[in-house]
Amino acid sequence: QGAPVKVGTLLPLTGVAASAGGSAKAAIELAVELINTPQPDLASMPLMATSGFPGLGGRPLQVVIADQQGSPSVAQNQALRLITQERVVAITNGYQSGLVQTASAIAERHGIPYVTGEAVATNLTERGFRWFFRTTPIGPDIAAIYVEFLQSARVNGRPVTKVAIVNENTEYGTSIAEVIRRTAEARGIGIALQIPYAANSADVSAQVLQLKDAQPDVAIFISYTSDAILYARTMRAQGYRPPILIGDNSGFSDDNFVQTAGDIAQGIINRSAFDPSRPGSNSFKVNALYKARTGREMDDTTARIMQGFLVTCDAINRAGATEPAAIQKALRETNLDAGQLMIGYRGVKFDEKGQNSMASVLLVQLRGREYISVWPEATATAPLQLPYKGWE
Amino acid sequence: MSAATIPTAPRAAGRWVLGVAALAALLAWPLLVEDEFIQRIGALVMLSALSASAWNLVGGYAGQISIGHVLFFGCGAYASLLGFTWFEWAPILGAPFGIATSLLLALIVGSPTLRLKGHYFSMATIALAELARIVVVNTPALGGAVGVSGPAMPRSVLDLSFISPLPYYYIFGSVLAVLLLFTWWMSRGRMGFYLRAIRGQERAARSLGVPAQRYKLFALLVSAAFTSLTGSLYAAMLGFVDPDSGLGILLSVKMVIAAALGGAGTLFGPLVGSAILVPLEEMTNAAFGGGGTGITYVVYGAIIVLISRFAPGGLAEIWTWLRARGTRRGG
Amino acid sequence: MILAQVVLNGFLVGAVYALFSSGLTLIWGMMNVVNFAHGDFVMIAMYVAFVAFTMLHLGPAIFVPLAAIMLFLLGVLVYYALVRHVMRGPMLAQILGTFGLALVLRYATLWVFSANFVSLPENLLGEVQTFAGLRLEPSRVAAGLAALGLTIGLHLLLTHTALGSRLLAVAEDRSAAMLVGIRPDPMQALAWGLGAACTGVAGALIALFFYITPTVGESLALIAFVVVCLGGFGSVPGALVAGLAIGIIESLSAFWIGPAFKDLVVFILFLAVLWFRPQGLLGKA
Amino acid sequence: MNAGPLLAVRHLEVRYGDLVGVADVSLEVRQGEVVALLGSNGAGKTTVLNAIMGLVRPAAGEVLWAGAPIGGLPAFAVVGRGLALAPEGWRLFVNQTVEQNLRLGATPLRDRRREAELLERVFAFLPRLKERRRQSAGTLSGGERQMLAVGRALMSAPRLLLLDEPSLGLAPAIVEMMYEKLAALRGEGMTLLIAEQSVELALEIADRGYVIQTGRSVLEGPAAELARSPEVQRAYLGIGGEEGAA
Amino acid sequence: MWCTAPSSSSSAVSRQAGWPRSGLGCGPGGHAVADDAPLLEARDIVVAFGSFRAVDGASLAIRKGEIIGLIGPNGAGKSTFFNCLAGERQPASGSIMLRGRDVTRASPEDHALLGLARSWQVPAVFDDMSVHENVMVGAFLRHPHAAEAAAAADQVIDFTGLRPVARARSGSLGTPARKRLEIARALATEPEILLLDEALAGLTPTEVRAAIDLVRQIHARGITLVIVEHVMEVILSLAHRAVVFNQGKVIAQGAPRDVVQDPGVIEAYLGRSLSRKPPA
Ligand SMILES: Nc1ncnc2c1ncn2[C@@H]1O[C@H](COP(=O)(O)OP(=O)(O)OP(=O)(O)O)[C@@H](O)[C@H]1O
Ligand SMILES: Nc1ncnc2c1ncn2[C@@H]1O[C@H](COP(=O)(O)OP(=O)(O)OP(=O)(O)O)[C@@H](O)[C@H]1O
Ligand SMILES: [Mg+2]
Ligand SMILES: [Mg+2]
Repeated sequence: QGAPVKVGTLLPLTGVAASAGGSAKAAIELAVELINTPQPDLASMPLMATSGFPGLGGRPLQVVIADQQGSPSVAQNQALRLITQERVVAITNGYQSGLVQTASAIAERHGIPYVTGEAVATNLTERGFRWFFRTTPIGPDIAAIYVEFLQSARVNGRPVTKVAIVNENTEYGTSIAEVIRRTAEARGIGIALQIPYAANSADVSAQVLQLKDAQPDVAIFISYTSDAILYARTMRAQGYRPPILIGDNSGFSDDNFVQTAGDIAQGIINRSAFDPSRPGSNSFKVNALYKARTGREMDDTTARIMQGFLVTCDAINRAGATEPAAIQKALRETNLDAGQLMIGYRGVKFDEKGQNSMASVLLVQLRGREYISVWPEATATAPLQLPYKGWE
Repeated sequence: MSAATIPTAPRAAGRWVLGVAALAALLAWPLLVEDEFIQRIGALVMLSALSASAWNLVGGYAGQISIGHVLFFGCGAYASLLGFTWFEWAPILGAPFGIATSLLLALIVGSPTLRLKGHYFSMATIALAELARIVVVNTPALGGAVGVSGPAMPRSVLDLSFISPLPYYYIFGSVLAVLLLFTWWMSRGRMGFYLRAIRGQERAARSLGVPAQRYKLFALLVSAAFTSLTGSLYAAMLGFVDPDSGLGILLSVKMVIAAALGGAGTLFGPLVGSAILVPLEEMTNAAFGGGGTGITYVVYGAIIVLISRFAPGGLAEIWTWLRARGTRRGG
Repeated sequence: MILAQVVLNGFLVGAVYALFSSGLTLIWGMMNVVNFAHGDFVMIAMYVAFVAFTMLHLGPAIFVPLAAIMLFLLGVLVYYALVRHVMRGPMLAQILGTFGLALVLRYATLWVFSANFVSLPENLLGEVQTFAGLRLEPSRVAAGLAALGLTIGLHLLLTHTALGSRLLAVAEDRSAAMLVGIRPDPMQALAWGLGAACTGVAGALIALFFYITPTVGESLALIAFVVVCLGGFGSVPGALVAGLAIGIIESLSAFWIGPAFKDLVVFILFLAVLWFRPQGLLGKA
Repeated sequence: MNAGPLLAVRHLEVRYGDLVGVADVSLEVRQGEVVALLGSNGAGKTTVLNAIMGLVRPAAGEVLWAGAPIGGLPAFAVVGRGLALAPEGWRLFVNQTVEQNLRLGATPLRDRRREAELLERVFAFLPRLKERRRQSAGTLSGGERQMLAVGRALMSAPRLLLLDEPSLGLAPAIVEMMYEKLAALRGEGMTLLIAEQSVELALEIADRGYVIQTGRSVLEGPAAELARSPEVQRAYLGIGGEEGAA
Repeated sequence: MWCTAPSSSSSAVSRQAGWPRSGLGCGPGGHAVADDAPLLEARDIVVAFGSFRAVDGASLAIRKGEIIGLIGPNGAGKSTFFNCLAGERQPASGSIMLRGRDVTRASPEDHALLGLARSWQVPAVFDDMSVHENVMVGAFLRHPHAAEAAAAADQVIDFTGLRPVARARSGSLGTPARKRLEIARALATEPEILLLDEALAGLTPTEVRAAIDLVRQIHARGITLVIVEHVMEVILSLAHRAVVFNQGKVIAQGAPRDVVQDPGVIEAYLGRSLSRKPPA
């Protein structure tokens, strides 16, 4: 057995992103339980069949979760605390890209591996850091799948021409909107209308009316949960339904959205890497365990966070030691295939910048209170249904 | 009344001894503590004390409760990091530009807002800070919503990128010392009297020839300059600023809270307030944050509530009270 | 047509702004106390509505008054436990105390209910109605009517009744009020109770069409402060006028200029108004 | 009740923090009397009146109202028993109108219907207030404020009216008129305790008087006697002994 | 001309024979009437609150070295007029010249700088400061350095007899002491002209006497004074010229002893008592 191996995780447990942080925390705790107890059911994933870290003589895993409070400064303080006081061997996640940036800078200075599972800002892996790794797909991956989908989609039998993007104007919404716009325009699809708005608004009806006025073929929303809920409600109140409605990940994949507004957003299309709808898959099983624990579905963000954490643990195990350098080396050598993951990436393999080169995305559609994968057709569990239904 | 007749010499000497001891303790303790996290909290206390003391010039001494000081803080932070982004300067070299921008902004916004009384002034300052935040969010050249970063890897000492928190502690501490010296000098001279008079009865003060507007503006300028410098130091240490962390209202509120807690309008109030608030915040977060239940803020908030409940005048009130008791016993 | 809908939406949102600002302006005007916890009072009221609906299966006809009563009690409690003592100190102490209170309320709620978003069914007051091509949500209309009713009621209370006069007297000079035979503590507790009760009505009505989460008050509070200041601190009709104005301006500027800039427009106008009327629209000089 | 005095203050001591505001003051006011409280600046007159009213807490000593102790009761309770004070510094509600101020003065009345009647009486008493009834108290002139303070105290129809320097800031004609009317009130059974800097005036209207000096009672007696007392003449009237005798 | 005023009503003077130095009238300030241009001159001042004209075309010229007594019934507009003179309020119409400069729209602080100081009828001391500090605020106008200001304040405090309370928090003072402090604070600005709005109210007759002496000493320093006072003794014994306000207008002015005999003034202001009381 031996002393537990400590891994730190930074999450937003208070502040506006607390809801996402809470879900992620439950997933991380689930991951710890799965690693520390044998899970024959999940044997295809590393560390699941055994208990603790076999590579470290069966030492158990202990996670130290710290609240970054949505502040770059607190994120840094907590990273430092995890390193110097808790003596963690690696730090994972962090959530908002800006916070990941400051927290990982501390890890870099102290020579501790930092793995993020969900921060998408492209520049994070452009800093020349040697201790920084990222498992999630990033902007260009995301944009690519949307644009491919838009190229193939038909509205009333004709190709999509008019696309509108509504994005919240903080880092997440701005960067995703920007990369979609660039990719789309490069492939000959113009963005007819882009409406940036301030997140956490008290009222979003003006945006909805603008869309209603402009009548786009496709409306893409990039929002956090609170606004996502308001959009669904306001669209219903204003009686607006675009032929195709896309809600990008974050707010729309949040189970809170599905629970509170899912019934009036039927048929909304979402980008995800996590498709728990196929029985027998790792995703399905992990989701079932998560649901048993929390009573909620695991959403994509949470799943990516959990995957990032699991990848870190796998590397520690393979390192066979808790020295940071050994873990760093093991991370560099990571080579997981799709079957070893709980999420729909093609695999996990880091490039020289620390970015997972095998990350990928798929599109899912809301049916009832579940997202079903519908695109690309090769991996779809069900056919795509258009147009967008909303509340009927 | 009887207090006035007590010979003051021994007390003054006592005060000197106390002061030197306190200074020595402030200089030495980080060297005695090995824990970097604790040392970093020390540095953050200094940083918070710096902004709160700068705020204190306007909010405490002049009695103009600004809740928009983050505007100046943001100027400093952004100037530092934009200097790097645009010209690859070491962040701290942007500080003078941040100060210059802050002074300009203070000059422009000061004269109209300082006319406002009480809560109206507070709200106007909030509105200004929010305006700045919204403008920055919507201006890609200023980093937009994404924010701006400093050098990812330190290039020279000038980047002020240290692994140990100690250098930060001493840098922030020396700037704080300069600010406190200025405050002390100011409070004993004409400006200090004038500001207190304005705070008490502006009309009466003006009738005594106090150019209230001019003095308030001057206090605002000095305050803005130091707040901006604090922002630059913050940015140099953190290497990142975005509209929320550099221009968000919460930061303004924290300056006010730190000063109010220790005693606004007193020399050491902001330092004392920061020395309580910052560790309290970090400790509660360290102790309870990982639980994800929000108990961090319940405890943190409750302690603030209790302090305001039992010492509404700030902890300086308790100090005065203790001293009064002390002299009564002694006398 | 769209424009008419934009204005109508702005009007209804403005009414909601006025509604949740009325409690703040009342407490502010009658006690000269800044309640930084105001947004969190709204949030508590939303949870009262939520709990009443989902656990006790009570309809809006019951949970709105229930929220008013609960918040009244909360206001009275907060007054006796905190505000009464804090008022001895300078204005900064109020900022300190109510800011701490805000954190306690917000995160105690998070503790109990978790950070998850919840909501009430959107059709509790009936389906969306269409009049002359304009779509009206009953819940927003109800909130608008309540705003109007509360504003008029509070205004009459303050300006036309002996009770109002006494409430104001205590606010102005506590010991002088005692000197004319007014017991100040019950009066101020009543003022807090009333202000909080208004907030309770507001929160319960907003819960009908908004999401509910422990941090929801944060985003609403700033608007409330701007509304109250623009209207003139302590002026209940001012809050109504300012709320409606802000709602409509926001809606129009969001539609025309873009939603990212609506706050910009509001704040610029706000500062412009203060330039010409440093005491707010309907405030006393 | 007819036996004892209406109001008795015994060995009153009031402290402001470490400072002694009043050290030892005793006085009595009997039903229907007019009593003057004299003393120089800072002697403690205001403090005595405030202590009686419960605006400051006595540190020692007794305040008896119709035999029952009221020392240390809060002001609203004291007012409820039939005392009213027109305080130093007026303490008006400057954001409310003259009429609202007056009506607030009637708060202790059990019988609301009397409010209108009292209002008319005060308006008759101080007609200037009627002219200015809709004006906010904060815009009144100094003298008008003084009138309002007295008027407001009268609005509770007190059994004992305490006046702290009621002639302060009033034009001579108004002072004269007010004192005449106060005399009339006394005829209606109201009892008066007046702290007054115009010693001459006060002793003219009062039955008895008390003199306090640096917080201690030093002299008491019928008003006429006090007026003749050389000490009072020297200390407060500035009249040399021989002239006073003349 | 005004120097002769007190002696012209010698009968009234005799009534106060017992009071030291009363009726002296023309103080040492008398030397200063060198040039005839008024030090402070207000012309046709009008201040209106809605339809109510608180000051309704009042004019007043004050020459250097004068002591002017401003009297009039309550609400006559004296304080409002004062506020105009001090730059606190801007008249709706009319003009004010101070030392030959038009100061109608000048700020209060400019007035102070030009040598005009005033006290407030509703005392406005800085409650949180000690008496000494209050006075220092005034002294800083002419002495920028703290030590000099403190010394100047000390002098003023001794001069005005505030020494015993110099260290007390001014919030703890009673009304009369606050008024005294107001005088001290105004004096500390080393004014040329001092406006006192009922600064001597609330004093016992003995204290009034002392205060009159104080005002005389102030005058002796070459300071021109305008005083509003309802205590007639002050006006009679101090003022070179009495100006009577009623309903916003100057209804009479002249030597105090003449003015108090004026039936109009008696009617509007004095009431019967003064006229009823026969001179001893
Ligand atoms: N709030 C206070 N804090 C401290 N000391 C006070 C306070 N109020 C009064 N005093 C002191 O108490 C003493 C008595 O004051 P008080 O006002 O009762 O006198 P007074 O006889 O009314 O005089 P005046 O003629 O000035 O009105 C004075 O020495 C005064 O300075
Ligand atoms: N804002 C206002 N609205 C209406 N009337 C006002 C306003 N301000 C002042 N007044 C009135 O103007 C008149 C002049 O007041 P002012 O203070 O000048 O009188 P005063 O001569 O100084 O009287 P006193 O001797 O009583 O101090 C008063 O009757 C007052 O009520
Ligand atoms: Mg007194
Ligand atoms: Mg006046």
